[in-house]
Amino acid sequence: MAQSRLEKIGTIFTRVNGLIKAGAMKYEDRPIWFDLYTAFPPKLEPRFDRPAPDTKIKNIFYAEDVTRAKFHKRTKQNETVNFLDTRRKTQTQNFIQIYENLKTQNPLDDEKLFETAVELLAEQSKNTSTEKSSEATDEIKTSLSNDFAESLDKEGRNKPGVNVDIQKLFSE
Amino acid sequence: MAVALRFGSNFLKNNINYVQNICRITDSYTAQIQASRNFGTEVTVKAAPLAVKKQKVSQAMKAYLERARENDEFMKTQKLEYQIGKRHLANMMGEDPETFTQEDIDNAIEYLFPSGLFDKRARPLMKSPEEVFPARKAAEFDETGRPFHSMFYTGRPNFFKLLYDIVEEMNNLNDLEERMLRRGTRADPNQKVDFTGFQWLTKDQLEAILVEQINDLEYTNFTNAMDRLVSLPFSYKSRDFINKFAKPLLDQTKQLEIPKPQFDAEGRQFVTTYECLRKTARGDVTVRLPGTGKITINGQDITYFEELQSREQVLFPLIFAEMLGKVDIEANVEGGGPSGQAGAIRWGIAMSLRSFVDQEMVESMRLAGLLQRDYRRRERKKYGQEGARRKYTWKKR
Amino acid sequence: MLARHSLKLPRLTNMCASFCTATAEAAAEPLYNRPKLAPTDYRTGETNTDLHSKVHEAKFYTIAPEIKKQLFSGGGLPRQYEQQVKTFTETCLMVRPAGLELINYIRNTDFKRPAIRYVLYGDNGVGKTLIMAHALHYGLQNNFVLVHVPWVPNWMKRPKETANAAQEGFIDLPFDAAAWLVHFKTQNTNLLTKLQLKTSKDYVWSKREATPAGSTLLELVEHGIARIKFASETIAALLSELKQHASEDKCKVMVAIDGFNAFFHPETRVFGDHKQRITPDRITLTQPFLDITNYNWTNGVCILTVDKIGMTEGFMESYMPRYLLGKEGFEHLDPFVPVRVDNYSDKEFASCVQYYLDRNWIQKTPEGFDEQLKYLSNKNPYTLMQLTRSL
Amino acid sequence: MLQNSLKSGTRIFTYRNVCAIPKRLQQTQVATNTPATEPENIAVIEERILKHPDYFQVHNLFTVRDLFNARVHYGHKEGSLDDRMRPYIYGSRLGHLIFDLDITAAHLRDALNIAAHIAFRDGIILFFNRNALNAHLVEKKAIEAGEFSHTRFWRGGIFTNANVQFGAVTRLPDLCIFLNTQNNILTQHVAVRDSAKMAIPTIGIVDTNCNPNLITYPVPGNDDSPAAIELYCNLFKAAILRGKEKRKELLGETENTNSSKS
Repeated sequence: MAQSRLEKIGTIFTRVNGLIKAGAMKYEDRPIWFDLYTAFPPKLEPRFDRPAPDTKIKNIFYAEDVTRAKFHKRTKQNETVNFLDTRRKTQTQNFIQIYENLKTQNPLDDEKLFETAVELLAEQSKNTSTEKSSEATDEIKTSLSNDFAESLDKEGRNKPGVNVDIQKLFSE
Repeated sequence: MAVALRFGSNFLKNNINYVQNICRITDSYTAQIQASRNFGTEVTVKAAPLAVKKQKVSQAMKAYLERARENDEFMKTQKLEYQIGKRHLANMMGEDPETFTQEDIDNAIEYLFPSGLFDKRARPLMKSPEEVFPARKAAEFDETGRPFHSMFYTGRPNFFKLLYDIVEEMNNLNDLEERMLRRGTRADPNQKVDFTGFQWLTKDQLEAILVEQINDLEYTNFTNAMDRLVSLPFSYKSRDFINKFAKPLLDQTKQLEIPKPQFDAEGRQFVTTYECLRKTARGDVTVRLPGTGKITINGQDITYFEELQSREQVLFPLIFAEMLGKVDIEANVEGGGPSGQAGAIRWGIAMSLRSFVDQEMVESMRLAGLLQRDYRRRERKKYGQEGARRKYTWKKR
Repeated sequence: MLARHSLKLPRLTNMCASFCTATAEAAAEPLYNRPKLAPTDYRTGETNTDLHSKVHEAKFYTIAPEIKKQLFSGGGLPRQYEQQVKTFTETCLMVRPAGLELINYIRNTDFKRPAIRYVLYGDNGVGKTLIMAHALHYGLQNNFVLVHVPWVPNWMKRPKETANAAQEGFIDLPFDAAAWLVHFKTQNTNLLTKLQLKTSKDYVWSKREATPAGSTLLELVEHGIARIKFASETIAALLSELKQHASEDKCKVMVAIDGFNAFFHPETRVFGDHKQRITPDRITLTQPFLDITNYNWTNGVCILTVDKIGMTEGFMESYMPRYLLGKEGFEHLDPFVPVRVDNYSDKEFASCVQYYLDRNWIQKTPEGFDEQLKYLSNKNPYTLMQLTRSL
Repeated sequence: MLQNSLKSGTRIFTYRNVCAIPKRLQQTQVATNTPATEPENIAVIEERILKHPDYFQVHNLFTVRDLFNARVHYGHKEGSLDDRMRPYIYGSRLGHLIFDLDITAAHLRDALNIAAHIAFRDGIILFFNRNALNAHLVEKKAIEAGEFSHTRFWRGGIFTNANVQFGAVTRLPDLCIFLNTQNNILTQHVAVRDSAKMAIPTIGIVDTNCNPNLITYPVPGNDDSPAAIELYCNLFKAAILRGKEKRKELLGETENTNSSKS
């Protein structure tokens, strides 16, 4: 196949295009992706020497991070978390939920709120630990494919159609 | 071969030929792979399509067809020559050319060109070109140039497909185990695959099955993967798969029949081993039970051997089997020197003793190498050397 | 994990304990565990050979160092055995059946009759020489004058010096003859001084030298030693004198010649005038000893051994006296009493192994080592000695 | 002519409706866009199809939530960041980089579209993955999609010296899909460079420590988690199968599986 093997110059498209223009390759013999590339060019040119953009990376913080940090500082994390189980919440998540609930109910001062939230969490964990043992037996097998199918189902039920403007999406 | 050469003109019509081809060349295992694949590109033209494809044959296929055609022509001329040669030969031998078989050809060649060469393959022969010329590799891709095998681009598709299959088996077994555990049942330890006495196919055998060359590292990967598969608790479920790649170890003690002792005039059991060979010595050994430990070698006692080494050789099987002083030995041996004769008697005693000891002892005797014939012979002297290995003393000047 | 450890521990200690006892047993095994014979089973305190009987068979008795020195300082024990004696710091001989038989014969001999010849024969290394040593000891203890030739082939195979004898065509071995005289002297000084045997006639050696009649035999011997040149003739004189005295019943003579067949070997390694090997009968020493082994005298006993290794290559097919002596020798000795010496019996073998164990000569004693030794050596004393060197 | 074609089109449409109602993909385009009564060259159809921005409806294969659930947004730590990946990153959560899933989704849809089109044009698609953890999965999905995979050590010259390597003139793949663009020693996969040399377009899942420059259609996202890889594989498989099915349909191959599915 007549072609240039200089991958560091231009893109695959420019190279093949050059060959066609120069007559080294007949237009009829063009590779099958050639038309696709012209129709759907990539968002950025796949050039070897494309410079790196100088965008800043911002830090991600949440409002409840302060409470979370406080909670982590106070308690030791000795909880085991099953990554495959997306439904069960972690201790910290529970705590934050309790905390936020309390906050909306009675806006006391933060210290007191925090203390009560910790107590409530302890109480809750005590209750759930007894339930858990019974629950654990009928636990459904959690696998990647299960999760995948489940989430697909959920999406299907919640949203009848994805509201994406196709035209807009691909015209860019 | 015939199938491989039939492509060409009517090639596009019977696309199925390829699959047949592959089946022929590789074995059933790879054939399964081929049969199970579901590539969506098989072109079987049906009625009323919405579009037609401009038939385009890829460059790869063109090159292949070209080579196939050349080979076809070459084989045609070869076949013709073979037929003519056969007729000539038949006439020479005064037989009917029509009923002249390959066997007749072989006999005629042996008669006309007697050869003293040791290796049969080095002697002159006349065979049909199909046998003489190696079969050509069939095309591994269809007319659009699309390979048949999913792992074609790895270069060793069959081997990597095998590794893939092993992992697939393992995953299935793991799933099964999980399901079983959930149901509260465990693997049956009695059915566990017992791999003792078996070993995996050797590298060469595996290569023959895969029709591919693999390197040592890849072979170790294969054995490791298989070992892991066997070690799974439910491995007996995929026994068929495992057995495809396991072969039994050769167990000599099981293979060789142990002779039954006979009874002599005095009512003693005895076993005679004939053809005890070592170096150029040859002898036969009779072991009698019960005895007092009397050893008779060519009518003499153990002093027949002057050297202690030889005496030790003779006594070793008796000491090993703890039969010293319990059996009588009679040996007749001739040819060779003392050590050869002693070795021959040693082997004879060991072989005879098998009849008088228990199975366990026979096995340990085998492991000790007592039942193994020693095939070493004297190494010839070489010219330009003093002996087999020793060189003449050499000084620069 | 912890639980498993704690489970394992007692088992481990048990194992340790059993292991320790096992090693202790192994170490102690040769001393306690083996069905050990008491020292009396393989040794006897009876040093008087005259009293040796069936009871003492297969037992070792000790020869006192001074007697050993007197008897064997000029040879008479095989070299390997000599080394072993040195290692064991004691000279122990086993009372063998053949030895007993021989001594019994001698004991019951009617000395009025012509001298009886006993021929010891047997395979290599069965102990012929040591049985002869046993007999020599008996002779010493019973006041025999000992005429002992330790190893005749020494004269025939590796003479120290040769010289032409006075007699035409004969070869003299002066050094060997003198050495033998010394040996004779050490063996018999005590007895000869007691007996005071005198020469019966004058011996004129040369113009100036002569031994007059009536001088003691010891003087004769002394002269032979001092004048090496005449040693061979001295031996001839001495032996004829002894023969005469014995016939006159003045003394008893025990002739013990080891490797007697060497006198009848077809050829020697002694070279004659024209660098030719000569036959044994041309050596001056031969005649006197052949003479004394004749039966024409009384009050004497001849113990002779015939040995395969006394011969040279090509004449070693059999250990039988007829073969080794040849026609001539056989006729010379005929009639004689053959005494066959055999390999150890089981009893002797066990006793020998016990003796070696006692002397710590054998130190490695794995299971069944004695059985292995028995088969490897075929109960041959010499082979056994060689085998146990490395154990 | 137009009338005629419309008529036949509606007929087909109704037939198809009966046949495959629950299927979400193929919509009315086929019906409206197939005017010919007599078979027309597929090349012409290919031309026409290109005018449609999302002919194979790949956009409905997944949602951003799916990506999130499959943990596509997890990047590596900040220290290993390749500067060229900066525009695809949403931010850094306590030192861990997080991908902007909106950008990822857009790129992924582009990639899926290309994969479907290549499959439609009977192109060879080769899956790459050098991560031993996911190798089996990738091979499996490639087989299911009827395409090719290479998850093993890359012997140099498979593309650049193919005719020698395979002992015959060999057709190279028309699209390479890298499920991770790095090899097992965390340098760029040689096949990325070789594809560029041989003018083969590439689709690549690029993590924060990868270089997206040579990849024709990069998809920023997590390339290590099995969940994410499974998602990608399923999506590409689905897209490829759509392309193939469409081709079969147009070439008049009736497929029994269609009816059995419904």
